[in-house]
This record gives sequence, structure tokens and C-alpha cells, in this order.
Amino acid sequence: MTATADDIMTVVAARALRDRAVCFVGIGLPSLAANLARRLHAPDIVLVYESGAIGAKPTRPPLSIGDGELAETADAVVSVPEIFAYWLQAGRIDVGFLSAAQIDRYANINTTVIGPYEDPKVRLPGAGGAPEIAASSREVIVVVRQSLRTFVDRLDFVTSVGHHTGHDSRARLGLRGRGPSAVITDLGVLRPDPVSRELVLTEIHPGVVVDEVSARTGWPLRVSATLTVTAAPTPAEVAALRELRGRQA
Amino acid sequence: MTATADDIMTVVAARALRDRAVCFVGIGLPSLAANLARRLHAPDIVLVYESGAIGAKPTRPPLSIGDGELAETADAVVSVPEIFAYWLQAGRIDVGFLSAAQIDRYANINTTVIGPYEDPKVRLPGAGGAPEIAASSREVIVVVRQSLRTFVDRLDFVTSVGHHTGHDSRARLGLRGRGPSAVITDLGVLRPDPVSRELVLTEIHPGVVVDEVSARTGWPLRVSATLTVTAAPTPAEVAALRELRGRQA
Amino acid sequence: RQNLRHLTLVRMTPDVLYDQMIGVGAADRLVFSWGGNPGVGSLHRFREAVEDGWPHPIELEEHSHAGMAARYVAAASGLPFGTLRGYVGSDLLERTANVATVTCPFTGEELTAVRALDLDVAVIHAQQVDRHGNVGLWGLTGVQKEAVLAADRSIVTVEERVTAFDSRVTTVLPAWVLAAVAVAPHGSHPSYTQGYSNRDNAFYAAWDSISRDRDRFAAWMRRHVLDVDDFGDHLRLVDAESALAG
Amino acid sequence: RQNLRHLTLVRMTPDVLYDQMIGVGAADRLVFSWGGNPGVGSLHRFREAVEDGWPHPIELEEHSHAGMAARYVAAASGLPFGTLRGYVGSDLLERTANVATVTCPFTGEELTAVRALDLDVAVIHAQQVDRHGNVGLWGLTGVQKEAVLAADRSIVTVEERVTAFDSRVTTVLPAWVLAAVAVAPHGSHPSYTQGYSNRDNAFYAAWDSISRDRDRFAAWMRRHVLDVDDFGDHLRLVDAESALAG
Repeated sequence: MTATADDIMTVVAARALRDRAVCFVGIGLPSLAANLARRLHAPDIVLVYESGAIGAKPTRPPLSIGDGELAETADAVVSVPEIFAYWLQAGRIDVGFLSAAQIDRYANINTTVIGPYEDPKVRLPGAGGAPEIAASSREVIVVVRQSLRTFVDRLDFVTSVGHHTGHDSRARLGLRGRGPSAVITDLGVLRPDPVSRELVLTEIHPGVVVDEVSARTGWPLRVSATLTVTAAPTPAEVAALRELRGRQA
Repeated sequence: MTATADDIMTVVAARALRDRAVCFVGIGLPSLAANLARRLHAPDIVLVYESGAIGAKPTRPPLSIGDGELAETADAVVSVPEIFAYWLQAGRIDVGFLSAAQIDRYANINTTVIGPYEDPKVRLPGAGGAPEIAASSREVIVVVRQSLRTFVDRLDFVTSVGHHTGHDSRARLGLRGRGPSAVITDLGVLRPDPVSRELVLTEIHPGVVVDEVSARTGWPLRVSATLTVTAAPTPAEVAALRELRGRQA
Repeated sequence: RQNLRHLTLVRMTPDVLYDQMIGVGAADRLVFSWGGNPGVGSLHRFREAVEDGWPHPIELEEHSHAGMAARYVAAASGLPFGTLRGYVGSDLLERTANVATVTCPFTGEELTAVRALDLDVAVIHAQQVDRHGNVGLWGLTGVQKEAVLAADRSIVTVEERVTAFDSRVTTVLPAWVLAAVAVAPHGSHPSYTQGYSNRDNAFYAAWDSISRDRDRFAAWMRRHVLDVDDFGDHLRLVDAESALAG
Repeated sequence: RQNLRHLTLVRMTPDVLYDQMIGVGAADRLVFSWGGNPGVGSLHRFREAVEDGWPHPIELEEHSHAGMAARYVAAASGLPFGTLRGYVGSDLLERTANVATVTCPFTGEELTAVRALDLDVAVIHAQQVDRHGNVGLWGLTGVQKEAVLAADRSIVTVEERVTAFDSRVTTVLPAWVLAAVAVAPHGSHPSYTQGYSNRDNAFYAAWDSISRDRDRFAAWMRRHVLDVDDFGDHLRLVDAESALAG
């Protein structure tokens, strides 16, 4: 079983989640990674879905946040207003797990439109829970495939704030969470510089070269002096992921 | 079975509630009267208790708003924040049913202190749900025994607003409900003058004389030119009331 | 089917039904926070209305989920606005007049205010109606209670009529807050109803190709919506085609 | 019993337990909305503290139920204030700094703001704890969820430990928002626990005479609280006396 680039991205995202962490997960890549973590090193991870399921333990990756299995396996089921007010806004979420259509060097995210807002080239689904997940989670992890379409110099629309314009600009906006701590892609992992908060390539996946990552980044990519290579997914990790994908309804 | 003054007061209060009305009821006299109405002419009256029971159908008058039977017999059980926000504040209550330790000529109510606030002669339990019941119910009915201690010229403390200082002063405060429509006592029924909103004795219970009502009122009582005498409680009404009282735990 | 036009449609997550209403030109305006085909991708009728103005342009008012939830709660509570920590730094702020700031009178902190989302009509699907006309729900109830309480009139379709509610019922809407209740089994199709039906994932996937093309969409709507007698016929037709395809 | 002093006690409806804490002088301050003996009358220790400053004066901060509820909700939501239609025209407004006005940025309407009720510790009693440490409640849950979520640390006593929750559970507090859970059957005495115990109405009535007199109260506290080993002994003693009296 050879791990694909997508497999590595998902496995690395899963590894980033510690056991017992309380994770607010969107559908798609984030949900897949979080459920993988739950089957591997984090059996007691608490998955929170914006549809109102707290501590959901789905047997298959849900296609929709409204999936019935989320309610059936959850520790608690609450209303949507409550999940956003009492749980996310109140600061009870350790990790917010997001994806993106476009991301910039400060890990700000666009999921609204490609092109001008009034005359968009592509109308995307929109914000969903992302702006407040990005604002209020103690920490944010972004999982996104890396390309010139997604890693752009300038977002067409800022849907959700990462590190804003860098430095302490995010904190000055009054956002309570610390913002994105990692952007995990199919090529490597980018983390914010401790001072400027610009994304820096800190980890590269096996077989990927830095030039390739730079070529798929829409701004001059900074690379860490202590760049490490991602530990290859173990057979157990890949097997668990494939098994999970196979269950997808 | 002779009806006592208290019996008449309770029966008249019960009669004031039409079937299918949605009533927000406090414990004590209001709850007894509302449950009496439910056993007589208003089987489909909707009793709402501030503890969160909507459509409660208790078999015995509850001693506490937290009585377990309220939840067991209710159509819906909701949280206390919800009962006040979604149900009372949103204007879904037809009749708010209150009692009082002191009441003035504009049916403002005191349930807080007798004497000065900082050095009270009697410390009463306080506001409870009354200020917002009085403000937001479409209509308010007050049930209270009449005496110089309760019917006072000037409240020691305004806990809940009735018709404020009269005329349109209540509406000018921005209160959405119409305020008290009747004050039902053990002597008769007082209703606000359509213009001045001052309470006027409009109905007197059998065997009571106007002088007695005036003597138990702490201000010069206005008496309606069309004063009527309350229809005596029927044997069925008195029997139902006694039966209900007998069930009190 | 009633040929309603110029509607303002409101939902946090408009999906297939909204795509259909937009595609037939019934909606002038959409108030929402996430408009996609969950697990599949785009809503093509929605996209074409926004990107190409077909069949006519549609005005968007978009929010975050948290903002929409706070708007429903404010309306259900009889308040003119709701308060949240949200939207800060987002370009969403520039695109709607229904988000503003409010200052805490105690701490001086600036927070986000959203206008109450008062609705004319709310339509939801639930599990059961009891003999008194009360409606019972369980599972992920979302903002359905708030939507019902935010509306002047609410219409509920349910899976079945029961003598007394299932013990799984967690949320009850009393009969007296509802304008009408109708029994419509599988009324949530293509979505699911907890305890009654599963999500028709194949239909969501099929909708992607049905809705991608204007003509195919129009033909599908004629055959499956305009030319059927009722929702039961619609479901039987969808089922039969699905069996053929599967 | 731990001889705690200078506490600020908070509850919408402080009753017998609060009367005891006030009577022994543990509380400097009470934040509340209704302080009586439900179905009986007064809380005499509370009254004596307020009316005569015995054993020492107590500072009151009083609200309406709706205001307290909005304060708990704001704190549970991580907001500095809550908004309601309330207090208008009431003298309550003059007696607290934690009620103010806020203007709707959309309609210009003036509404009432209440300060969030952030708590250090919340203590509630519930029905069940499951094997993961989650707590399950049903019945009239009041503001218990909001109190737990408004507090830095929450302590829950429950009727019993179960493998899996009873189907009647409607509200679950996940283990990870709780500091401690202890099994304490009848821990709500003299109140009731839905599904487990009835309200001890006789005790509420008896409390009226026990608490009316300072010395009798002190003797009762010594015998029933200070000199017993634990809450179980306390309950057994109360039960035995009730049997004698009955």
C-alpha cells in the first residue's frame, strides 16, 4: 500500500490532533482526518460538529454535517444556536479544523467567491461556520491541497481571518483564539513565523522537493532553516485511512 | 357548601380565563385559579410555568414552580432561559397571572420589601418572574386579598409595573403587553378606567358592601356607575375548588 | 408549483430544494450562510443565477452560521438584534447592512450585532404529530425551533401521526404556535429523517448532473414536480428511476 | 462545614440550603431573584440577615428571573452582557449596577442589558453519570446547564452511576466541562429529583419553625450538619425525625 499525497496530508492532519482534544470539525478533509485520529492515537478525542453533535463517534465519515449518525453516536446533541454560543464562542473548542478554497500567506481563508464579489467567476458555497471557528477556537488547523489556485498572493474575498495582516494584527482585532497553528497540505506543513505570523514551510512530505512547494505557492515562500521531512505514514495509518474511506457512504 | 370569600376570589379568577388561553401562572393563588379553570370551562387552557413547563396539566396544585408533576404532564419542557426569551418575551403569553404583597391604584405591584429598601420592616421574597410577566403578557390578571396592608396609596417598592402613573404612561415606557385588565380580590373585581387607567371597582361579590371595599382600600376608591354583583359560585365550582384544594400535597 | 415569484428564501444551508426554487426563477433574494450540495460540490442553479444571472439575477445576503443562528434566536425571542463574537475581520461585513457593532455597557467592549431574522413563513419537517396537534422532533434539530418561533406562520410536515410521542422526542412544538401540520412521509427527501429514513446520497450525487444543464434541469422539474399529482408521486418517480439507475 | 466565609452566593431561587448558609454567616452577598420558602412563606435566616443584620448584614443584589436567566446565558456564551426586554419601570433598576440600557443599532430601540454572571464555582444535582463521566439530566432542568457553563469549575452530584443513560435523559453535560462528579443519592433533599425522589414538603414546612428562632436554628445545624459524618447520615437523621413527627 503506497500512500498517496492525499493520504499523507490526511495522516499528518490526524497526527496533529492530541487525544482528548475538543475539535470543531467541518465536513470533508477535516472530518476525515479527525475520525482517523480517533481510530489511531486519539480514541478519546471529542469531535464537535456545527450541526449540534458533541462527542460524535461516527463509524463512517459523514457526507453532511446533518448526518443522522452524528446524533446517534454523540455524547450530547444540542441546537445549532447553542453549539455556536455555548460551545464555540465561549472558548470551549481546542482545535478548529478548516479547509479553504483560497489561502494567503497569513492563513486567511476564502470560501466565498473566486473573482469579484459582484461578478464572480466561481460562486463558492460561502462562510458556513468558518469565520467564528477561525476566530474562537483556541487553535486552528487548516487542511488544504496546495496549488497556485489555492495558495494565492491575495484573496478574492476574506471569509475567515487567520493571522490577518501579520504580527499582532489578529489579536488587535480582538479575536480570542490564537489563530492557525498549522496549514497541512499534500506537499508539507506550513506554520506561522512566531513574530511576523507569515506562513513558513517547516515540514515537507517524503519525496517532495522544496522547489515544487514554492512553485505551487502564489507568493515567495519562506522555508524554515530547520525544515524536517514528514515521517512516512505507517502501514497501520494508511490501512486505517483506506478502511475509513471505504466506509464513506 | 358555602363559598368563603377566598373561594369566590378563586372562582372569579378562574372564570376570567377563557378556554385555549395561554396563561403564565405563578405558584399559589394564580396556579390554583388556573387549574380550577382547567377543570371547569377551560379544559384546553395552556398553563405555562416559569420553571419551563408549557401546557402543564397537574392533578394537584403544585407547591413549587419546580414541582416534578409539571414536567411529567407538560406538552413541552424547556429551559428557564428559553421560557423567558422565546415564550414570554416574544409575546406568546395571553394572560399573565400574578399576586402581590402591595398594589396601588394603577395596579403596580410590590413583592420586594415592606418599609424602606435599605432597612425593611419585612423582607419579601422579591421579583421572581413578575416584572417581565407584567411587562410582556398580552394581558395581566392580579389575584390578591384586599386589605389596607395590600391596597396602598403608595408602594414601598415598585417591583412590577401595572399602569405605571396612569393614562398612556405604561405604553410610553415601551412595555408591549396591555397591562392589568382586572384585579380580583376576596371582595370584588377592580378594572382600570379606560382613560386614566386608575382601578375602578366594577364588580362586588355577593354579601359584600361597597363601604367595606372602600374601607379596605388605601386610597379613595372609585366605584363604577354600573357596578354589578358577582354571580355566586355554583355548587359545581365550589366542589371542584374544594376537591382541588384537598389534593394539595 | 404554485407559481410563486419574487420570494425571499432564507436558510442557513440551502440545498437541493432551494436550488430548484432558484432554478425556476421563484426567488429574488437568498439569505443564507452556506449554499452547496453537501458531500458533492456546487448547487449549479444557485451558481448560474449568481454567476450568469440566469434565469434572472438573485440578490444575496450572506452571513456566517453563527450570525444566522443569532438572528433566528433574536427573532424567536422578540428582540430586534442578537449579539455575538463574529464577522470581525471578514469581508462579509461589507456585504450586508444587517451586521453592525454594539458596545457592552459594562465593559466597553465592542461586539457584533445582527438584525433579528423575522420571517413571514417557516416550513420544517419533523417526525411526529400527536393527537393534540403538538409536533415532536428528535436528532439534530438545528435551528428549526427558532425558525418556527421567528415566523408569523409555521407549517410543519411530519412522518406520522401518533397517539403519544415516541420516547425519543426531545423537542416539542406546541400545536398553538403552528399554523398547519401535514403528514408527508419522507417529506425531508432527499435528506433524512432521524428514525424514519436515510439520506438519499445517490440523489444528491445525481442532482449534480441533473442541475448542471439548464435544459436537463427544466425537463426534470417538469416531469418530477410540475407533472406529478403530489409529493408521494414525486417520491415514487424518483424511487423508480433510482432503481433503474442502480 | 468547611467554615467557608465571605462567600457570594448566587441562585435565582435560593431556598433552604441558602437559608442555612446565610444563617451560619457564610455569605457576605446574595445575588438572586426570588428568596422564599416555596409553598410555605419566608426564609427566616435570610430575612433576619436582611432585616436585623444577624449574624451579620448581607449585601443583596436582586434581579428578575428573566434578568438572571439572561445573565447566565451571557456568561455561558462567553459574552459580557445579555439583552432583554425587562426591568423597565421597576425600582430594581435603582438597586444594581449590573443592569443598563443598550440601543439596537438597527432599529434605534432601547433595550435592557444585564451583565454576564460569571461564576467561580457551580454546584448542581443531576440524575445520572455514565461510565465516561458524562452527566445526564431530565425534567425541569432550569438554568443548570447555563450555570455549569458559566462557571470556572463545576461540581455535580448525581443520583446514580449507570452504564448507559436512561432514555429519559434530555440534557447531557460532557465530562470534559465538569471538574468533579460525585454520587450522592437524594442529594437534592429537601427538593426532589425527577425519576428518583419526591419533594419533602413536610421538611419545607418544618423548616419554617426550625429557622424562625436563632437558637433552634443553631441547634439544628449542629445536630444535622456539623455533627454528622456525611450527607447520608444527615438524611437518615432527617428521615428518623420525620418518622417520629409523622
